[in-house]
Amino acid sequence: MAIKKLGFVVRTMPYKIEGSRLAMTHAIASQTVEIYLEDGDNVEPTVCFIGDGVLNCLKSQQAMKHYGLTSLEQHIKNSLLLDMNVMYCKEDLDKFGITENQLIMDAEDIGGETNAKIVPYSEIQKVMESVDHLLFC
Amino acid sequence: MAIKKLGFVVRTMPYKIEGSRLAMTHAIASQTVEIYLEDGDNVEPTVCFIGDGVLNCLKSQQAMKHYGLTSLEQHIKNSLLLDMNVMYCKEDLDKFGITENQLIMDAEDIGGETNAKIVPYSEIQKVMESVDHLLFC
Amino acid sequence: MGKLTIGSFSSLVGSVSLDFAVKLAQAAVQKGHSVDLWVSGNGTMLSKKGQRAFKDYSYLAKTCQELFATGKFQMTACEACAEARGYHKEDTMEGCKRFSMDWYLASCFSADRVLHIGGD
Amino acid sequence: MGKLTIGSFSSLVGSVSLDFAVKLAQAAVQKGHSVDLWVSGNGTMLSKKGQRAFKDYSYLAKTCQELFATGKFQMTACEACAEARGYHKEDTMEGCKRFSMDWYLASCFSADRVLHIGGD
Amino acid sequence: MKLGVFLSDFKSGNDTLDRLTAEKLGIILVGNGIYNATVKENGKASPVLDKKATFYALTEDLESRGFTAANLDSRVKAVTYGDVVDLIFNEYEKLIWL
Amino acid sequence: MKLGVFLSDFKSGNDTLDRLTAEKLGIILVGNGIYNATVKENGKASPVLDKKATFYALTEDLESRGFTAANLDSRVKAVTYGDVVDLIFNEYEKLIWL
Repeated sequence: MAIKKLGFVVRTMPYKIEGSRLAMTHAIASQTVEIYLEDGDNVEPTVCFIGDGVLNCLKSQQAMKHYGLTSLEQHIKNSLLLDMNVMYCKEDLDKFGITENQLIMDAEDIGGETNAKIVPYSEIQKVMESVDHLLFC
Repeated sequence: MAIKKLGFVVRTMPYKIEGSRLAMTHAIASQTVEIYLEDGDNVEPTVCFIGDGVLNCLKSQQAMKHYGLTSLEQHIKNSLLLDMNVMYCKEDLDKFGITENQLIMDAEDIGGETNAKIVPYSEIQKVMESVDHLLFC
Repeated sequence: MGKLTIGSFSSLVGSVSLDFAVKLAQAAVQKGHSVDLWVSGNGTMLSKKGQRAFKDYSYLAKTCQELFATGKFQMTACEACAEARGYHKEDTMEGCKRFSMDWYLASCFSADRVLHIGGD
Repeated sequence: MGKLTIGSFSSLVGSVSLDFAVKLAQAAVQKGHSVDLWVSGNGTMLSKKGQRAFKDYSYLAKTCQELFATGKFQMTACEACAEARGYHKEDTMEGCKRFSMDWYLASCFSADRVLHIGGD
Repeated sequence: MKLGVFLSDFKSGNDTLDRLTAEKLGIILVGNGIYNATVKENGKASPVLDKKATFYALTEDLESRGFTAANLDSRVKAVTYGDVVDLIFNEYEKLIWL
Repeated sequence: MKLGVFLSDFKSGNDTLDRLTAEKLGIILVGNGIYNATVKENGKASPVLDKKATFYALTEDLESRGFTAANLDSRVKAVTYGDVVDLIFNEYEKLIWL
């Protein structure tokens, strides 16, 4: 019986490359990983957005309307619906002047009960120290 | 009868993305473009290296030895063998402290007679003004 | 009405640059212009037939088919780039051509405007 | 001896990051370690069978085949990523598996070290 | 020359842009380039906008990233794909993608 | 933590690197990351090398780009793929690719 913690750290902007999208889809895939593992074993993902990566976390992304593409907004909401631990770096939001009301903070509209957290970088550093493996995207 | 001038401007570093490699292979493809054109019509490529792109122009690239991959050095030599106009931006070489003896200046070892030219940016600006189409890579 | 040649080296999915190229081609054709689209490097992935539509990936094959039907749009993939990636002639999307890189230069020759998307 | 899991989202040719992943896997296997390589996103192109060797493009298929033969190396491609790009099951390189993304997380679970190459 | 520059990135490409000169210069912000017109770093607008040029931003790419024309820096005009086609054929002769 | 960072780029990725802290930090320059150890801009070595860390550069990537170990900044040690495997398993516990 073991839980392995995986820390996804998103530092790239959305859409231009697939990094942030694949980070979310891989993190969400943790829901079904048990089929490959022994009873009681599991993985626990945390997703942190730092640097330019915080630009993934803005509300009202209309990528589906314009490009037929699931938005990063939808991915973040899906991960909140699954009660995943999602963190945004406060210093980077401040640097860009992005305020909480511009951000995807919850997934209430799809029935989610978990909120995203705005945390200082020091908290993200702690996540990096506590996880078993780091996956920077 | 017309000659159309194409200006390839390479600003990206070698190997990580294919930009500079494809610039060279497309420029070299001008050798066979006549099969698609009317008699007397042709294209004339010039290749300019600016910014980080000048890092493509260093001698002794051993990409074939290590990765089985034609080096950018070989591509530049091939283009000189075909008497193509190849220019390196002096200011950018100076910025990186790269001197002429570190650079691919000729293709004598494969029988080439044309040399690459180190020119101030103002000359490259003139090329950009004189060509019909610009292809930044 | 003019001729626009777009050259793209970008990857099929992930890089929205290729989506840009296809949407720009569509807008130009709608205004009566003709468009040549050259896909080279990882961009040759656009020419692969049998792409499945997922909401999580760009799906440009349908738009390309509609554009072919207008008669104002050509798409050509770099033959060597495709072969290197394991796409052979029979893997090519219907309507799309395959030629060597000189085709692109010839298209530039007769184009009124060239937009070359060089990055990844 | 340990287990290294490498995850790659990078493109087949053009980005030498995927060459890095394969050469690192080779060096690790030579030292007696075992390696899982997960190719996702554009990296799934590595798993395409029938890639032709050109001197102008990375040709990693041969090294992968040699690595499979050691019994210390697994390569798995993301199924959805491959389908989106028009690679179906029958297009997969011999020895390479296809699974959904949870396979990669399970491989990370049992890995001593994970190197995740996230960029393009 | 009449030069239309497509800027598709944020933060990178600026060194190339800095040096470009043209009698008539248009900068069309597309893809992640739209952040140059919508986001300030440490309260400062992107240095790209200080360039002497006419600025446009692609509406579809603005909206995909969570912005609208209302978020644009006042120096930048929102355009559609159709508008971009007209800019290409009517306003500029040479095009660059950065 | 004992953290091994693969830096695969030149100029980009530095903002992330700046903030990383670890009791034991190794920075392995690979791909275009090797320019951080071989090229000076305006006479100044890459700021990456000021980080408190142990630095390595991959010989194969150095040589592919026209350099040898002799061109390396004195703070950086040339390593092979085999050496990198040993660093991964023996020196560092967590790995990051930038």
